[in-house]
Amino acid sequence: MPADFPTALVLNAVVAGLLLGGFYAAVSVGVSISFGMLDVVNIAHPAFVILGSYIAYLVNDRTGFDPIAASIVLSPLFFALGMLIYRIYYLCFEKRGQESLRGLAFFFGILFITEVALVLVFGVDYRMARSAYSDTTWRLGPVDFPMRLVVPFLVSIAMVIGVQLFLTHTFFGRAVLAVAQDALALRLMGVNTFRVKEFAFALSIATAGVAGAFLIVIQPVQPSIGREYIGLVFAVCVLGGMGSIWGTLAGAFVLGLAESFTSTFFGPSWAPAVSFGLLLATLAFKPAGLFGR
Amino acid sequence: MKCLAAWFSGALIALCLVAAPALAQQPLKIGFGMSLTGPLAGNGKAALISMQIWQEDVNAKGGILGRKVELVYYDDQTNPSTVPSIYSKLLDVDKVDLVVSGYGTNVIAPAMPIMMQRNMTFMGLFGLNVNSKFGYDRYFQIMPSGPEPAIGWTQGFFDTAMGLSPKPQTIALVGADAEYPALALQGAREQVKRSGLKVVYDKTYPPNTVDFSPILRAIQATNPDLVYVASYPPDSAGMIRTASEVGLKTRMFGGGMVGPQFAALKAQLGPLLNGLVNYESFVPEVADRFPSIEQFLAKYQARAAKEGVDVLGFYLPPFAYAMMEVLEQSIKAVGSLDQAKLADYMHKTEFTTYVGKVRFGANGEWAQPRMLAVQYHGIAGNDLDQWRKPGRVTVLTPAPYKTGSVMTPYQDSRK
Amino acid sequence: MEAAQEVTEPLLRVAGVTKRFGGFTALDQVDLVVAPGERLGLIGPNGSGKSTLVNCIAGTLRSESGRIQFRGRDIGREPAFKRVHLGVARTFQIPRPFASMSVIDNLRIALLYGGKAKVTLDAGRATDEAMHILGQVGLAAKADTMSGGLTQVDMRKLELARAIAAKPALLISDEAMAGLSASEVDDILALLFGMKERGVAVIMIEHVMRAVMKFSERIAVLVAGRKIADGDPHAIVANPDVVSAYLGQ
Amino acid sequence: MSNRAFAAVAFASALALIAASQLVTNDYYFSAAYTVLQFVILATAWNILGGYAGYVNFGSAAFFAVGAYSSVFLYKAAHPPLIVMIVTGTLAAGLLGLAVGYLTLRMRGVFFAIATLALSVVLYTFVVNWDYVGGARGAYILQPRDLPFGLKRYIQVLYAAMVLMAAFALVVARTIETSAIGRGLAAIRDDELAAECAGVPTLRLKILAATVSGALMGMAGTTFPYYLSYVEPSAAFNLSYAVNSIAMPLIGGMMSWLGPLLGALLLGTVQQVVQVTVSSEWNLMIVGVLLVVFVTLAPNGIMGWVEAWKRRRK
Repeated sequence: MPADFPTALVLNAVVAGLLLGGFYAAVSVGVSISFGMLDVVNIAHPAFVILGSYIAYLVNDRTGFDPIAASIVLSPLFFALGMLIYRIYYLCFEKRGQESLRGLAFFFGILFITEVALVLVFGVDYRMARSAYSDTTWRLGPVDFPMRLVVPFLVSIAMVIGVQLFLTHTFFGRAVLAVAQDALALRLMGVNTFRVKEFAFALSIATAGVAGAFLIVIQPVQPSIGREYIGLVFAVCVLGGMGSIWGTLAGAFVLGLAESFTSTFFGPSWAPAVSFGLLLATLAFKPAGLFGR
Repeated sequence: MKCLAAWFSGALIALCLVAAPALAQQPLKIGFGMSLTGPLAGNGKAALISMQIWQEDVNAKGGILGRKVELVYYDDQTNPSTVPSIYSKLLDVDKVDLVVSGYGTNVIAPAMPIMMQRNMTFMGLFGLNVNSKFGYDRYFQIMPSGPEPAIGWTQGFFDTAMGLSPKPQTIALVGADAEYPALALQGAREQVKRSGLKVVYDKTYPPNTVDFSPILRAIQATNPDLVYVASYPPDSAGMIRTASEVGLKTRMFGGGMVGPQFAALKAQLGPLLNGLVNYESFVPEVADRFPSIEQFLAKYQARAAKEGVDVLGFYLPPFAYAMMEVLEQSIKAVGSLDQAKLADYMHKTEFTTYVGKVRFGANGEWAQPRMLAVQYHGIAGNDLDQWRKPGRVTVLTPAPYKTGSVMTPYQDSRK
Repeated sequence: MEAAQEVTEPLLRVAGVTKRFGGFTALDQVDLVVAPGERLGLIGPNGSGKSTLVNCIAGTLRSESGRIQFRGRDIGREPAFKRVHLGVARTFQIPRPFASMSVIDNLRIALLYGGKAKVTLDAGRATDEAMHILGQVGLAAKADTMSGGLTQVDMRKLELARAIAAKPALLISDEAMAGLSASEVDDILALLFGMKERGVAVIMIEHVMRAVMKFSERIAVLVAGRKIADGDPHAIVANPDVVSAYLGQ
Repeated sequence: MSNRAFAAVAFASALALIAASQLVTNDYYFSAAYTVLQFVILATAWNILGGYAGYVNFGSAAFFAVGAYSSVFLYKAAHPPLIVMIVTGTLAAGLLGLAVGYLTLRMRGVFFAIATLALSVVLYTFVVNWDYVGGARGAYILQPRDLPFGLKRYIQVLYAAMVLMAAFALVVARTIETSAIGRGLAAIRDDELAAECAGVPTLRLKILAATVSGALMGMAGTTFPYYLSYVEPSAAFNLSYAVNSIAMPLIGGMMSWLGPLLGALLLGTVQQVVQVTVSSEWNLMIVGVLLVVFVTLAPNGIMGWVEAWKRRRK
């Protein structure tokens, strides 16, 4: 390799891209379920992520408990919230066979309601969670691994793999995959598709809660930050391929690496343009996405 | 279609009658829009609380011109397109006697045409370079960024840097793709031209960037003597945290970071702030130069925690209060609400306020820049009380407030 | 309709058409010829490629190779709507009505855009013509009902009505009779026979052998994407390959 | 009513509204009306592609911003009269609509929506890095001093322009809706494949709808720089344009030109009134609650209620 080739810079760019991709996967896996499999256009997914951030912050601030551990322990709370939201959505839209556009406006409403509720309860100041590893960084030769990004990366990969294993290796999980392909056929086989879809949506909100804890460990959070993530979560889900968990992971890594390399070598300001330009190209030439069915 | 206009104005008049003021002794109404939701809500709410404290103080002393002061305000949602409607409602429907601005250039500029049409005296709260295009002679701005705002804003960092020996040669400029950082970088570029430094990195990043390591590594690769950053709170936290993770080596790091002034980031970042050179508007180290500010901060801090806003209140609250003090003193001196006389008085007078002496230049900006450039040092742990009393901050410029000189390079002073 | 037809020039010529979906070959070098006004039966077991061939002719699918000519003009590259203007109309195996519109509005779309669209119809004449076609297929009474609420049978009739409204030279009827009662099959058959007087060629794809035998002047048989027989209906039925293909020896 | 008659009524009403506005001395109503009319144009324009053809455009903020920034560009380059800015901005946004129209060749349904979202992010990044129009710093656009037709304040000029543009948008929407094109688009919305096989030139119609929809959305943004007098990317690409241009046709009803008009008048006015009476976070909460309630109770919007009521009465 040429003498002045910035190996350290490239190596770090790859590591940073993967770590970022891991976080993006955690934020987007919920959308891959709700939007990819259930065709529910959940624009408010980032709002639930921010809600997860604040709950993790609350526990961390009061008890000093690790925010990510707290979010995993509290994920059943988010699961229950997800079931409630889906029940309202089902009664108002699915049952009447409304197409997903109506659900879109419904979730825009939920997004605003959640944001204002957070402002009223937590105020508008920047919150951040402190954890034991927040300030430690491992150095392996030229490459450094900030724990603030590594721990969320590891837990995120575990969560995504967990969701995938659950979907492919358990009865309920396979029912969710089936409902994604042909709800009618499932219904003919006597499966209560409402129960399956409700479970899947609740699962997607639970992942949002955990992803929220990652976010507040990585950077300070404020109620209106959720709006920035709307584009990203759908981009990752669609780029990776609708309803494919591996696809979401791949899409997240592709966007993470694209952003990291653009920021390092070209100009950080162009990172979103490169990522979303990539998405546009994929949609134009391979609408099913990288791994889509 | 015609029913549209009738119905439309009827509904609005009906609503405004409901909100019409009581017929008792006419209160003196001061109107403004303020960001109570959206990204800048943190600053908006902190400013609102400070103005409410001023209102209580003034009414306790019997109000102004014998009239009780009332604040009439609406939430502009950090969305500039709401501003023209808000200010024409304040002036035409609520018929407020005086107007002041919301927080930040984005919401001050859209109000300017309405102020100019009505020849209102208009006090601005932390607008950077707003009047340069309008050239309105009744515009005043409370942030001490000086006659050339973008230059004055960056003066402290560059004066300190050029004072180093040996003289620094190269500088890296980085900032967010947003209004304030873009203006600050413009000022920095002008300073670079004047000081003959060589720019080795000059790029911007999107405001919602999550990971800053690619940016700082690209900067480190250019091996700059100085790194000037213009950023908002989340990016500032990201930059400072990543600088320690990446082990950034440069002589001076910081400059125009919004964030470290707030309690939230002071607590979250703690020791990571050591060695950073940044701007502040007030620090306990200069408290002795502003006698009554302690009293105000006590009142503010008592309410801030409950309202979920910046607990310390060093950055914006004293200036929001001072803005109202200037108005108060001008009305009392002029003895009426005549906008022309008020503006004229404000141009001529040096005001003494909670933030010390305030004198306005021709364009309504401060006659002299007085942003403090400081360096944080000796911070241990993440508790907030260490910041309430002097000892953690060295004030570098301006000269009258200097309490020590800068420690370089950044990586050594970080320990 | 058409001026005197040269004997040799067929209405439709399909030559060497091949269509693959990934590794699966749906059509393999299929040739087919239809003369003007001819009644052709196209039969074959499920999955033999009948619908794929229809889609290739109608333009909703693009074949990898081979040529499709209509009245001597190559239409392989033409979009589907242009082929309709040239005179190729088809019905869908699974009916696809414009659900938010009434039955008569469904017809108006076909009249406005299908039948040699150059003829600009004013509202009045369009309604009469639409009612006339609806009368033919027995849907006149339901002209104003929402097409989304029709029964399966009525929807099939609407499909036929829309194809007729396009004033085609070649009408492809894709299993219009599946699941109909005997009398309804006869109504549809009578309708399709009527097309003959107007010089309109018909390709009928059915499993109802009674109807196919009665209707077809010629029958082509597709099995696993290849045409294994093409000729007189009675010879075809006796042909051992066809029988084995159907009965699956 | 024939299209010509409708156009006459629309423009007569517009002139009446402008004339009536001379009686109003209070500027607030002009500003509030400006914003509501802005949403009337945006919602009507969005509905041409979203309601008539069924292609949901997430990127309406991008079209609005193209209109706004073409005016900023012209203001800096040649300082032409307002009408020139309006026409140029509309054509520029129409070009973007044409490009989006070709997108429909490859993408349908939610993929198309996500693609328009991606397009608006890419456009946002270009504008942020385009220094001539101020980039992230923003650009100052000073309202002209000399006012035509003896109007007293520039906001009245802007109001008059928006009223005329709203009338124009409604006329264009209705003309498309009641024409063969409108029927073709409705067929595409119901079942694109069946429409193609019924002889409808689907691609051509989609491109036409996308171009007209894009152009009118851009038109809504052309006077925005003068209204705000300071334009920076996050204001022009604001989330409220994407949300409202979808929510208003949904609430009003998407089948005809009257739906978006009703939705825009209702939601737009409520937002204006709430914003200057309820002075805290509650106004954003009220918009959120209104969206949820309306979309659940009126699945086909207000027009849906009207149709159902008419059908029940017959």
